[in-house]
Amino acid sequence: MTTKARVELDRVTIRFAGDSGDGMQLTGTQFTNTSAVVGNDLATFPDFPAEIRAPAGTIPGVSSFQVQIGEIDIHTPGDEPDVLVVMNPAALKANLHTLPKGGTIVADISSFTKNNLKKAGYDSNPLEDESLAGFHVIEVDITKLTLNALEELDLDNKSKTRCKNFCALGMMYWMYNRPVEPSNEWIERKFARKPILVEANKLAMMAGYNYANTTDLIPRSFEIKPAEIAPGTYRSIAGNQALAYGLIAGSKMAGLPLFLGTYPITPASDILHELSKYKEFGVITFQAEDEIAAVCAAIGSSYGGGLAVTSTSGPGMALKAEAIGLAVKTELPLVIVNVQRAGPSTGMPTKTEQSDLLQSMYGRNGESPLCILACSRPTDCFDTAMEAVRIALTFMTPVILLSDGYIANGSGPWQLPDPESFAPIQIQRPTDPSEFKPYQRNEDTLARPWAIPGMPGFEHRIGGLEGQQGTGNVSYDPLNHEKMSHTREAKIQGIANFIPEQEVFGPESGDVLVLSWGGTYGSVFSAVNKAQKEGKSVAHAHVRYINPLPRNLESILKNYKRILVPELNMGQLSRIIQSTYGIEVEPFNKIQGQPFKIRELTDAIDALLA
Amino acid sequence: MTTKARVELDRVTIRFAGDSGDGMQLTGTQFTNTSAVVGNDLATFPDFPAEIRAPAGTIPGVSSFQVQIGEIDIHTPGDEPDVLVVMNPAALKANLHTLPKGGTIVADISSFTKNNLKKAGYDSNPLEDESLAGFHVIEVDITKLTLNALEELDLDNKSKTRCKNFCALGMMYWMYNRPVEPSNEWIERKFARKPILVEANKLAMMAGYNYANTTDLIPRSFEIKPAEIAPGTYRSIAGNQALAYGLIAGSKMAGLPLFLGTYPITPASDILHELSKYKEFGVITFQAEDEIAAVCAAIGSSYGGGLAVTSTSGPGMALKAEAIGLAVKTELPLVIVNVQRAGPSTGMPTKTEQSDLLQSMYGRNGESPLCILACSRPTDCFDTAMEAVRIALTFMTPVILLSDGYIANGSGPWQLPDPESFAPIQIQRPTDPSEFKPYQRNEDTLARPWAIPGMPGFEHRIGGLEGQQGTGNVSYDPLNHEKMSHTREAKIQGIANFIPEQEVFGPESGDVLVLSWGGTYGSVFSAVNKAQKEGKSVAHAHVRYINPLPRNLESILKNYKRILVPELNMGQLSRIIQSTYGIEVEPFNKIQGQPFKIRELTDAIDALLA
Amino acid sequence: MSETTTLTKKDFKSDQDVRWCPGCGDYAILNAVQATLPELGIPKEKFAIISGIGCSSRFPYYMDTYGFHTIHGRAAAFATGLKLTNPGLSVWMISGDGDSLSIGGNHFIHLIRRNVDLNLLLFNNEIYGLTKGQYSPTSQEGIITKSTPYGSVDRNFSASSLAMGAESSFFARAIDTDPKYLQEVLVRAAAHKGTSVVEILQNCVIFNDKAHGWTTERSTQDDHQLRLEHGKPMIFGADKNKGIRLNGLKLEVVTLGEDGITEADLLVHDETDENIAYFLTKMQAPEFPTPLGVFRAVEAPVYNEQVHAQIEAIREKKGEGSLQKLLFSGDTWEVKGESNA
Amino acid sequence: MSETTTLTKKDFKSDQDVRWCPGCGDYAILNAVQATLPELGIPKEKFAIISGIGCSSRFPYYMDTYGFHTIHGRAAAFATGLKLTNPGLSVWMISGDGDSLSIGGNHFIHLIRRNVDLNLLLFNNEIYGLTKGQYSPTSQEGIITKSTPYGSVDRNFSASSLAMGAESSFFARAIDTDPKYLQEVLVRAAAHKGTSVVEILQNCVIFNDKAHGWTTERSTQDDHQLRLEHGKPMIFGADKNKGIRLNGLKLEVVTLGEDGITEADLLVHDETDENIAYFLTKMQAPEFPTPLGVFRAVEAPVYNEQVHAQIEAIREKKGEGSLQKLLFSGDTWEVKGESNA
Ligand SMILES: Cc1ncc(C[n+]2csc(CCOP(=O)(O)OP(=O)(O)O)c2C)c(N)n1
Ligand SMILES: Cc1ncc(C[n+]2csc(CCOP(=O)(O)OP(=O)(O)O)c2C)c(N)n1
Ligand code: SF4
Ligand code: SF4
Ligand SMILES: [Mg+2]
Ligand SMILES: [Mg+2]
Repeated sequence: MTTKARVELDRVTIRFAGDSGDGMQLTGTQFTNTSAVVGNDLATFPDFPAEIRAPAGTIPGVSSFQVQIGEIDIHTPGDEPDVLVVMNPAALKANLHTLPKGGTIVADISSFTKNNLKKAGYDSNPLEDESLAGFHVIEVDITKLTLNALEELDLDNKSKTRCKNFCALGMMYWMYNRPVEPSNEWIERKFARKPILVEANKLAMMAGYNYANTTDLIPRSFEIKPAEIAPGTYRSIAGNQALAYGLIAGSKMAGLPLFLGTYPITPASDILHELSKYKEFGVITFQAEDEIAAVCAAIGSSYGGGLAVTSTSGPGMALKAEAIGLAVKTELPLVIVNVQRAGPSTGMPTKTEQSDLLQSMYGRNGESPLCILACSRPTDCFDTAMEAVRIALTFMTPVILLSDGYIANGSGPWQLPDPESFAPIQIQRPTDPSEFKPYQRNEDTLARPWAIPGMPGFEHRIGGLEGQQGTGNVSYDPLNHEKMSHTREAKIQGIANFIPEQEVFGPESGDVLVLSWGGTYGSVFSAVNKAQKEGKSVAHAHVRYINPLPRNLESILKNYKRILVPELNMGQLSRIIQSTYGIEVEPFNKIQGQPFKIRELTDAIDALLA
Repeated sequence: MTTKARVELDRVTIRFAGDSGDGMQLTGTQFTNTSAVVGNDLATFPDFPAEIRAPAGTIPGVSSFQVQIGEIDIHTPGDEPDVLVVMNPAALKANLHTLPKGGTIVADISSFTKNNLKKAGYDSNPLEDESLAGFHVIEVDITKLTLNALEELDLDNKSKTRCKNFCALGMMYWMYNRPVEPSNEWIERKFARKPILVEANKLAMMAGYNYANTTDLIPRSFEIKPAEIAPGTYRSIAGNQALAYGLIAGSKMAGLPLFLGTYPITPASDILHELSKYKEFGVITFQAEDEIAAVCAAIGSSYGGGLAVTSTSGPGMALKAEAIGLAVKTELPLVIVNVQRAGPSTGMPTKTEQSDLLQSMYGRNGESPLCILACSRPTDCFDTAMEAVRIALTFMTPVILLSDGYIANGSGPWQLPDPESFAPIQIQRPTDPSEFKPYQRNEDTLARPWAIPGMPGFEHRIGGLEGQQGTGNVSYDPLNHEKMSHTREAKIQGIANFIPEQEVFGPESGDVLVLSWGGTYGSVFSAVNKAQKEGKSVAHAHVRYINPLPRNLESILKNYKRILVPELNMGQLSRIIQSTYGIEVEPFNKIQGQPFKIRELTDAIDALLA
Repeated sequence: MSETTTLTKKDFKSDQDVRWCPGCGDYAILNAVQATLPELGIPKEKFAIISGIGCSSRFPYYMDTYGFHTIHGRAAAFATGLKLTNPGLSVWMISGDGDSLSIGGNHFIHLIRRNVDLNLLLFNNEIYGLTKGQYSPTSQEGIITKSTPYGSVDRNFSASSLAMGAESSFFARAIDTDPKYLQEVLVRAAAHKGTSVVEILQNCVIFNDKAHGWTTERSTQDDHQLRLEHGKPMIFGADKNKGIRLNGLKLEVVTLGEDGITEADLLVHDETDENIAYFLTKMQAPEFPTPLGVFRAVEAPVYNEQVHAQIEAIREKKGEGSLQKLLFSGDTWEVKGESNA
Repeated sequence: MSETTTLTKKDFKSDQDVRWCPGCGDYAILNAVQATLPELGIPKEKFAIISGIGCSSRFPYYMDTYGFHTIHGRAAAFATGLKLTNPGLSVWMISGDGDSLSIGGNHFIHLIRRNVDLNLLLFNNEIYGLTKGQYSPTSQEGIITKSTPYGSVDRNFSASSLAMGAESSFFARAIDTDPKYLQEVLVRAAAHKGTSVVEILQNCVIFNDKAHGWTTERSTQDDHQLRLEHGKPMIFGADKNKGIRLNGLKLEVVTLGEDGITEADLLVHDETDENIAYFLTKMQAPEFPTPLGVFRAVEAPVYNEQVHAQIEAIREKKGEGSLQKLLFSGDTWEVKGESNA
């Protein structure tokens, strides 16, 4: 169809930026899904403004969506975009610094009005002055294009203008040689009830597509071949959604009804939104009056025999601390999801961080050990959530499942597992009332039996006061307290015997081991990968299990000259490693509410090697 | 007056034990105060049953009070009693294990009835079977003695019997050659309104005194000479009371009204009870609806210019975490008192522990640094509380002040300081509205200025969202967040430049340094003292400042072959030291809800030296 | 269920010795509950007793049923989660005035708002007992306690008024000194669908002795108590000659016989009239007798039933959820085997 | 205070640009407050605005006064501590229906119980705005929100009823669509000594648009709003011909003129009658119009005044506290200089 040159690329990063009202998240998602359908590997990074919708046209109102697609393995949304699509001056101002010189800017000139320039804080029009020198600027009157295309339609101008994001999408589809069909189908589903909008958005998209094809402003298009991806069925999924699915899968495998006790909070709320959709699974979502009621209701559910979960973010986590301590003492299964955000206090709710790790370890009164797991990627949220359920039920313990705003909102292609392949999760139900003691432990797991109200003959009492070994009766006996304290700790540390050994990507010994956890996986993996390709002696260990740590981790750490621990905090895993193994590590910390760039990590690795 | 032999001792430990209703705490306190008046050094350990008064005569109902008095320096209530006074069988059963063979038992035989023996779980009467072989048992019918002495009085038997604790006290007074006058005076003050009770209790006391003097059961009395104590005016004071006084002194020195926002909880409630007595100091005690409201009201008071304090114990501390994070972010002065008790969860509320240290360090979401101090002795609670106030106001920061149930309820002789000698505490008030910025920091302390509502021209807004350097305006700028995070940390660590260097008791270098903190001071000091007397190369460093640690601590630690860190937890300071300095230490942990015995520490030291 | 009909009081006594101060009102309440439960025809294993923290909250340890002694103030939330997950249970929540009206106030009003089907026994001794005697939100103003040596200046509020504010579907009041009457009230509470709040005026002999003395004092109790009976005029007094009359929007105490006042003039109690219940909450001693019995018992949607009804309705429509369907929903795409070189 | 009389609306605008969604009801409320404060004759530095978390709670940033944007649900506690320590301030608390009635419910009722002298502006949009649209305790049952895709089964309650349950001394209601009237109410709130609760029906255009449409819709508002006036009969309607009548213990809407009903038959509003306020809280659309204005304004002990009065009384008696006296109180003893060898 096109007569223009087509250039092959192995990867490209595009950032869509506009006003919160411009639908950039949607545009980015469409581009992402279509690219997935054509077989590219990819990763995305939606970047929201602060919660409240700021006045249109202002910097705080800018919302952006970055996606990297490739023929090669893609593990991050890309350090910096190759193409920046901006729907207004504020979007340009807020995002220009992310674009390297030589990068391409696609700008909707119709929005570069005096008024909008002023709102964005521009004294003069950057499209006219020299400030964009060194960039390749493609000026398009996207609004006009759209309005013209929709001229015939009997629709008010406002609604017409709203279609301009699809016009922009159409242009990108042509530039990167993507089919329009997937989006067409989506539009048809989405606006099934409003045929006029189906037509409008399709027309707008084609207008952009054709304009890109014909105009000289865009000299060539690009081709990104499908990536070498394991065959199978795929879908793209965001971290919070995957996490919710993992919990549902866990409840199915355990044969227990899922109970979510929660209170909305950014960036964890989507887990509530998602789970509230699946009542056919018997999922109960309890939106409590606050986080304390949320976790207490969950513990009540657990006491009653449910698969109990509570989800929150940092400040809510703080509020749950006392109740979590009760779950530790009463040894009830509970999954506590903390989708971390930038702190301290309210901090920057829409920005990502890894600074609740030590709170998870120590944020309770008394010696109060529990299990801690961390998700590494949007799709990994599914597996790790299921693992959290398994551990909670197998060991009768609360499990803190750490995610973060970056992977919670980010998404990636997910090779769908076969549910038949999931292992069932066993519950420890006591069988003989005459033998039953609430704290009589399983020798291997040290888990106590789980008798729930309604089981005849197993009536018993539990509570937050220290309890006697075996019976659990209230006891102030000094030696019993010491014994119980050590047993609680031993039970958690003993989990290490049941979890997989830590895997290392790269040489078994060498100059540098990069030790990471949580949402930084993609960037760290990519940086290490790059270093290895450059022949450097660098390995990568990414821990999913933080308490207990994998049983072989200590010996792994001893196989490298230096241990680099990159974290989006001020060195929390570093502290744990040092105090646990007495091994010195090199913390590499970033605390900006933003994920690591691969380059930042590459530099850190090189600095250590130097 | 007495014709019997008198033996000189340099120290003796007596434990009074009886039913909660028998007034053993009072008896012990009387013996303590009188011993103080005659110039002995001393230390006490009241040991309460669980909160609720258990049925009379049962083991859980037993309450005891141990006091060690001496001519020599006394730093602990003594590992084990020399004399055990028991008012009933349950008291004997509950305390016999604390008495070493050869020890003396004074028992009120009238209470050794079938019924009471059964309640205590004795099948046969220990006074009659062989079970007390190896002890020196003095059987006295204290009840009868008392009733006879009060025969004349027109008082019901129940009230008469209640005087038997003074009868027992009288016996001890004679045995240890103490004057009865101080208690007589106390009785007169106490019962001023009920002359009959004045007479009754005095008579009972004299009856015991004379009985001891005349009966052959007690062959000799003992003399403990006054200790070499610095001259001055003394009083005996419990930790919680001293802490309350320290806060009042701090408010006086700062010239700010004291505001306590709190919610009752064992063992911290006495701070509320104490402070609510001193309205003439303008102290406001706000008993809030819960711990969250308590700390928030305190922060509100601080925002309004008050000297704000909140007091609690472990579970309440957990509830305050979120709000404390706000105080960290808004950099408002606040003293948070945590009188630690045995955890996790509700744990053993009346028992002591040091297990909230890591919660204090890390128990908040995000990177949320603050200052942490710990009290070492009942009287030290006064000084450390004043120091907490000084730091909070000088550095505009929350300060966590750690105490524990052991020193909170324990008491010791306090050499009263001269209030004239207290240094005034300076407040940072901005003076020039045109120059004012809420986060414009003092170069030395990094503290922000403290402008309070009511000051014309300084109107400004603060909150929990990340704020811009200087202005404090809400900012999501990545680099600003990083800068502010580091500044908050730097401010706290910078306090190390303003606090005294760590002192060491003993050789400047050597085989073992015992590093301790908090309420274990007395036992650790005594154990180290003993080791030194035995010529062992052992030193003692007891830290009051835990965050930041003293600037010279690292170099001190490097001067010893081994570092022993004894704690009443599972190794929390040990973890901090290892993760901060990468220096390996030897944790020595006890988690029984009970203080260290000197012997336990001595053994631990010797084990390291071996 | 044959095994349940044979249950006796003894079956509900646990092996733990009861530990309250001698003379504490809690003993009588424990007895009343142990006497009531066997009468309900519910199998023993279906009872769950959930408490917070306080002297009263030690209650579950003394009952040989399933029991959970949780944390301070949060029992309502635990009980809600329990009932939602295990709806077949008969859930009894035990709490004190501090536990439910101070730290637990929020959960108290939201429990009542949602109308979760359980029974809340509120032991109101107008003091914090377990922590050895600080005033509570129900303590009389001016009260001298450990934390108010000069007298409290805190305005108090009442459980009944607060419960009505949260639109309680069942509220009743009883006293520890009349266990028989308490048992009757407990039976009513158990029968009600929704959150049944039973305020029990309980005496703390150690830290707030006789706080309810005006109401419970034997010699004057008939004149100081109004025993509510549905459909009956509000009459009280040793001589059954005093009554409550509505005068415009105000209640007043009148004497039958005096200036022609007859029973016909008296307010007739109607548990189903939410407004009458409101007025009962305003009756304060010494002007008015203390109302005892069921203030209000009205039908209202029951949260746990609604939750399960919604789930069932959706299961009806969609059938039991399938993981396969769930995972493979949304936009999926196939990646074929052969490489794309 | 001359400098204050010259204050204007502009003096209360901060330099931060206001960030709410275009069309949000919060703008009108901000305007009304900025227009009201200068009228109160209080120096600017004496205003302190304390908020929790929520869209509404961003309010302090836009006021050029002292302001504290605290944490979710706890503003009442911060404000209480502030007022106790700094009683000369005019404290305004800003909060949302989630902030004050969900997570902050306990502090809400205890603030009202204590009757701390401050003004609480409750922005009730019946939704969690800031977190992008989950239902709140005031949301209509059945509402479809992000967290209730199949409709909410949570019973809701009302701020007014809850406030009455906690024995509120001042409660008023206003709407964002009538700023003038809102200003009148704000002036009344400011004048009241004690906790003045002003519920403002506010529209969240994005997540719960027109939640109050029935009340605020221009074309029908006269028939759907009852503007309360102290001492005046309760009349409403476009033709001023509808009224509220008390029938036994029930309210009913009547039409003047019809079957001989005159103004004399109508209920006369009395702010000082706590019972009338109660009935107003029970008036639900569509049966009844929405009452607006001051429900209740009664005298009650003010906590912060009582606290300071007690302190002053004791200072009177004992004089200002002396450290010397304090430390040296109790049993002291002297240790003499010479050793005891
Ligand atoms: C989080 C927390 N805060 C405070 C306490 C201390 N505490 C235990 S019970 C109680 C109040 C008891 O009063 P109430 O609820 O009336 O029960 P009662 O003892 O009078 O039966 C308090 C303050 C606690 N255990 N946990
Ligand atoms: C401890 C805590 N929990 C949850 C949140 C998330 N959160 C912020 S505001 C809010 C509710 C907002 O609703 P509302 O109070 O009605 O205010 P509105 O935004 O509607 O004005 C929630 C759940 C938080 N910031 N902190
Ligand atoms: S303190 Fe009071 S409430 Fe508690 S057990 Fe004793 S008497 Fe009962
Ligand atoms: S979300 Fe709703 S309440 Fe919040 S600013 Fe937008 S319109 Fe206003
Ligand atoms: Mg109570
Ligand atoms: Mg709202």
